[in-house]
Amino acid sequence: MPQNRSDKPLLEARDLHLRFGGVIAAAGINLKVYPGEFLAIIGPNGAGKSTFLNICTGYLRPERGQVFLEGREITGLPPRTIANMGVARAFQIPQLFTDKTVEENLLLALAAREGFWRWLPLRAKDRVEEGQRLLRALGLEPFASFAVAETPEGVRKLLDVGMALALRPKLLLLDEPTSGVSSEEKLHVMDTLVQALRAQGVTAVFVEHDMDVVRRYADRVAVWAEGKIMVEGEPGEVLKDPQVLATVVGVEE
Amino acid sequence: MNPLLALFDGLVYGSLLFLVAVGLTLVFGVLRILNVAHGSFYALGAYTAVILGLWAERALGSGWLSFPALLLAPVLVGGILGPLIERLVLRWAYVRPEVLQLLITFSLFLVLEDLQKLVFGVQPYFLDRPLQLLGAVEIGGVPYTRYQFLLVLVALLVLFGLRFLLRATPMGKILVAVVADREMAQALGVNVGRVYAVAFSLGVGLAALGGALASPTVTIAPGLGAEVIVLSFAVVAVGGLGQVEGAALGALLIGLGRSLAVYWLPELDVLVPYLVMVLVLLFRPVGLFGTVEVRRL
Amino acid sequence: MRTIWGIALVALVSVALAQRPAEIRLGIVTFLSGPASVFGIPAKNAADLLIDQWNRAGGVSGVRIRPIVVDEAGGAERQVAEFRRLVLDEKVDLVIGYISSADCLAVAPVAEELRVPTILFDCGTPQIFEERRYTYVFRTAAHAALDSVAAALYVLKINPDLKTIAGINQDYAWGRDSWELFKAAIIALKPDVRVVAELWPRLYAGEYSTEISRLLALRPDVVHSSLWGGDLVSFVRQGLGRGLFGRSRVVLTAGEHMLQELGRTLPSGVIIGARGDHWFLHPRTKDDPAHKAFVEEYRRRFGRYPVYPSYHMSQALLAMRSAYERALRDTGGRWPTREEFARAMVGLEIKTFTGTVRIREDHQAVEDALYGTTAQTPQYPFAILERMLLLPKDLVMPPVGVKSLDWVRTLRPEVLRQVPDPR
Amino acid sequence: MRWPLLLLALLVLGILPLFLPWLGFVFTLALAKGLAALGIALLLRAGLVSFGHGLFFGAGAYAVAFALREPGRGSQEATLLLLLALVVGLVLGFLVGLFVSRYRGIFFAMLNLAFSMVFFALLAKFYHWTGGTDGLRVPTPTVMGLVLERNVFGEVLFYASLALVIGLSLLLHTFLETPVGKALGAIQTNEVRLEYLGIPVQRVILLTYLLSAGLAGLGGGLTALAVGHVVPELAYWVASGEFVYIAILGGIGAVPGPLLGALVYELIRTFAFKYLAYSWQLLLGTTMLLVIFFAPGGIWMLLGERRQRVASK
Repeated sequence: MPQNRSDKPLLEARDLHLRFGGVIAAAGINLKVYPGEFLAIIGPNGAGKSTFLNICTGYLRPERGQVFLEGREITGLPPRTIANMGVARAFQIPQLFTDKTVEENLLLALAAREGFWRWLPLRAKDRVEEGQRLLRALGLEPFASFAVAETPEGVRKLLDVGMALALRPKLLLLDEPTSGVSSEEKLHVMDTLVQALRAQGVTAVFVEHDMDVVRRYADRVAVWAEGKIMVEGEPGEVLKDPQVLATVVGVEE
Repeated sequence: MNPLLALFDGLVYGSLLFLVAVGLTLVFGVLRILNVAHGSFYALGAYTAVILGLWAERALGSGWLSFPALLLAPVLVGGILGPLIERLVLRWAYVRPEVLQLLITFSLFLVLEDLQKLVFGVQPYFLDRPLQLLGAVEIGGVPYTRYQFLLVLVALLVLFGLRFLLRATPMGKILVAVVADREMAQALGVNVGRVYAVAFSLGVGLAALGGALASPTVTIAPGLGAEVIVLSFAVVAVGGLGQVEGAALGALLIGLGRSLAVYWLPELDVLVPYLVMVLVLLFRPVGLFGTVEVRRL
Repeated sequence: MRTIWGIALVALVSVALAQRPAEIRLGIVTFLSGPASVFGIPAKNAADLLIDQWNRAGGVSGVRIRPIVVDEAGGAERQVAEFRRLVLDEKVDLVIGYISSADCLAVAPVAEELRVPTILFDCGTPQIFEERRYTYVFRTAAHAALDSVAAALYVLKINPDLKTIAGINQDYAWGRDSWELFKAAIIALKPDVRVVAELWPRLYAGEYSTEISRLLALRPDVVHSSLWGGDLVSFVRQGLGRGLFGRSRVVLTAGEHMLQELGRTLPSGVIIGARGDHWFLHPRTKDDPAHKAFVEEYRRRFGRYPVYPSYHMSQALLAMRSAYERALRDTGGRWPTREEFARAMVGLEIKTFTGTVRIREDHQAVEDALYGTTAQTPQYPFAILERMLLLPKDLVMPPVGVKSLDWVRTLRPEVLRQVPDPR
Repeated sequence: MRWPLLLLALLVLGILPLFLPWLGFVFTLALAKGLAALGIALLLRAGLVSFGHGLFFGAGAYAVAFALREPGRGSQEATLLLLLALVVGLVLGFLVGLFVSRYRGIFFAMLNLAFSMVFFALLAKFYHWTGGTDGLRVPTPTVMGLVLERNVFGEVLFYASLALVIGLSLLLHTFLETPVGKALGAIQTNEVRLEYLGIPVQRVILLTYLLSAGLAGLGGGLTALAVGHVVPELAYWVASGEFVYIAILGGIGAVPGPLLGALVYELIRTFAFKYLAYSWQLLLGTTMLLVIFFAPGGIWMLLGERRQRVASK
């Protein structure tokens, strides 16, 4: 998906700094995300990748630096305000409502987008229909009435993402969408996911460890190490750069 | 009215409050259970201390024996009732959601109240031998019983004793570990079941100690336990749940608050514990020493 | 001739008996649990004792009494539910009960609604008959005005040049009423007296060291307190340990019921009230045969001497018995309806174990007041009363239709001259 | 299976007082407590336990008592008085809710307890207005303008309470189907995700707290009218504990749970008071322990199918 540098970035992080005790999570992060693109963030474990997502979604407040969404500053706003501005998040460990079924989790997400405070049942006709469409898109239809606790990891991962999609976000932040999913399922999950995102024209930033997934699905990749962006660019070139291979991946085959 | 008296009275009342409440905060710290039945163990400690004291005086003829009776009672109550109740009732409570744990100890309180009445009857008991033997001393023109000084001393002993136990002894370190992270401690092979039994028994023993030490001054009659519960909640909430030092500060704050009220605004006397609790909780909901548990994503 | 009269008499008696109910179902409500059981149990004991005695002698006017006892615990809401159950489910003919003022005030209107004669035997709130008129509700004991006014009169008799007073009362209605009335009485009788401290510990606080420090520092001539039960014992023992009784003269308006509990520890010189003239060594009636029998039987069965709640219960039962007898006379032998029983209660003058009680037309009883000072003697293992003062009813109780506080404020120093010296 | 059983229970509840009049009074008190327990059950669904709802119960009751002392026709009308109790509960619930809705778990419970104990102490302290621990008398109000004999009023009050409770139960049942109602369970299992979905959790809790306070206020108002007297003990922490007890006894799984819990609770208490004069607390304590350990879903769950609908943590 080519994207031209000329239009304004959808999300911009400027000079972010954050430390947890001794660990440096961000030491001057500058990153731009352009509308419609899939940006992958790779880097060694504990480098601060997830922290970046938490800062952008308002869960953590940076010590220094700002975050802009479509040019407007959103640093420090609470997660629900940022979510209502069109930024959705999916989690490395699926964050689901374990007291409800798969379908109810999705319906609650749909209700959150529209009609939450109205005195109408959650299972209103139009909402259920939209839910069915989304379940089909994610291939979760057979699991609709399952209690969340009784479903396999892959299903929970997709549901987690599905709930973020239900918000029809402008920007989706994914934290290792394929972690904990068996290798055969990995491609199936990513295909289903990317197809749904492309269909809605959603910009996505995802933290990822699996280089195949990065090569296959990312338009651009940013390498995060010791709290800085080492290098940015097309996956093809970046993943050939020996320095990247050494720090991020260890010696590839 | 020289303010020194108000401070000393506040310290004495605070010491008693600390002795009453420290067991509650210890049990919460380790077991994450707010033990509503804490008041019943306080009352049982008081009843046992008085019965032992009276028996010792009659059978062995010396009033001084009532002092060891004050210390033996908590050991008996904590040693026998603690493990028994932890095994029979609390063992099932750990897995239950928080609200059910509260209700389990609330029901336990109801059961113990009636058992106490069946065992000890309804007529009031008291044994003030310890009070009389120590006599009184005058400060700033106002006589105080030496027993009140003893209370302050014992409270300090218990505070530093617990700090030493928790920080320096192996058992204490394990207790602190379980408080910090129950799952991790279990993963490292700590027999959390046994730790719970020890911690709960220690908590029950401390409650009984509070009752025993208060017994020479108060009258032991039905309903003694109920009054102490809400008061110790206030002390523990102000100090920060699970924090022994917090309980000490909470007790001191409420103790001083009450004595200031009695000296300058007697009308506020009955409101002080709850006003202090509301004020502190509003500005520091986890209490003065409490820590906020952040949800890990 | 004789036989005709004999037959007529037998017929008359059998007719009268025929209409007698099988039993008088009597509801008795008193505290069997909680701190106030220190009043409730002695009251229940007195009821058990008298009802057994009367039933063995054929009951009241030939009808046995069947007591149904209920624990007064649970608060006003629970007691209203229990009262309804007693009346509608247990079908009681009459209820004697209620120590807590809140329960008295809550149950009285329900008694009117269900039209069941109810005798309040102990609660001390002055308001109940001052604010409203009842047809079925009576109280056979005096209220807080008696205890406070009598205390004031006694204190001023003992210490005519009294200068300063202080009060330590539980922060609830009974404590507030007692102190308000005592303060008003003292100031009305001796306007130059100064109030140095009014302390309000929590009900059931049980811990008074801070209050005692304040009283010790202020050294008031007299300390007034309406504390009762475990709180009273705790306060006395904490005060004793620090010489409070040496520095001030302490007045315990409800002290009588705890004398046996305090035993030898209570020093001499403490002023004790008995909420009426209820003292087993009553100066006038301690040798009265009925009183002596009651005290002996009570001590034999329960191992202790009767205390004022026991006497209050006995007064209620004696009033009930006299009312039945009076009503039977009025109806010419037919068993009285509840309304007839209620009418018979009004204006009743009965002899109690310690004196006499009269039930006025506002259904409030008036009785003499007894105050004394403690003295430790070899005969008894607890303090008894000496320098006793018996104050007649109308000197210590407000007349019908006058609010207690207003009446107390009308007292003048001259009243003191009508008061005999304690002997 | 449960719904026909519910209808049967309602029938019995309606008919029985005609034969046993004193039971009518006990049922009225049970329904009043049931309303408060319903409010507690709403909060329990969100994992929030309040040991302080005696504050709203007491406030509703005292509002009715104070209003009845004012001259003027409006202040004597039962329907307006109940409305007043509801409004007082809602307003106080909003004010207290602003603070407590920020806290969770034990802190939520403690803060509620502290507020209610301050209110209880104030009720007992301001003796000249509230009658202190003696409380206040609540004379019989008019109903729809009619002046009723006290016992007739008692029966009317019972059937009015029954109708009110049924109406409110249906209302609550629909509320629990709305997104906000469904979100309650989600607050307990994963509050952070709700925030990430853009839902202002604190406002959801505040609304639920408001509803529960209104229900408790209304329950207090009903109790005041039924008993005819109000005392500070209505706001004591043990009374608040009773509502939690009732909610768990009945089961918070469905709306009828707490109401059933209230009826069973009042019957146990009456039974215990009658036969176990000395150890009624023992009976209540053991009953609750048995329910918690062997029927965590409460009586309502026992009646239904065995499947544990509320997943325990």
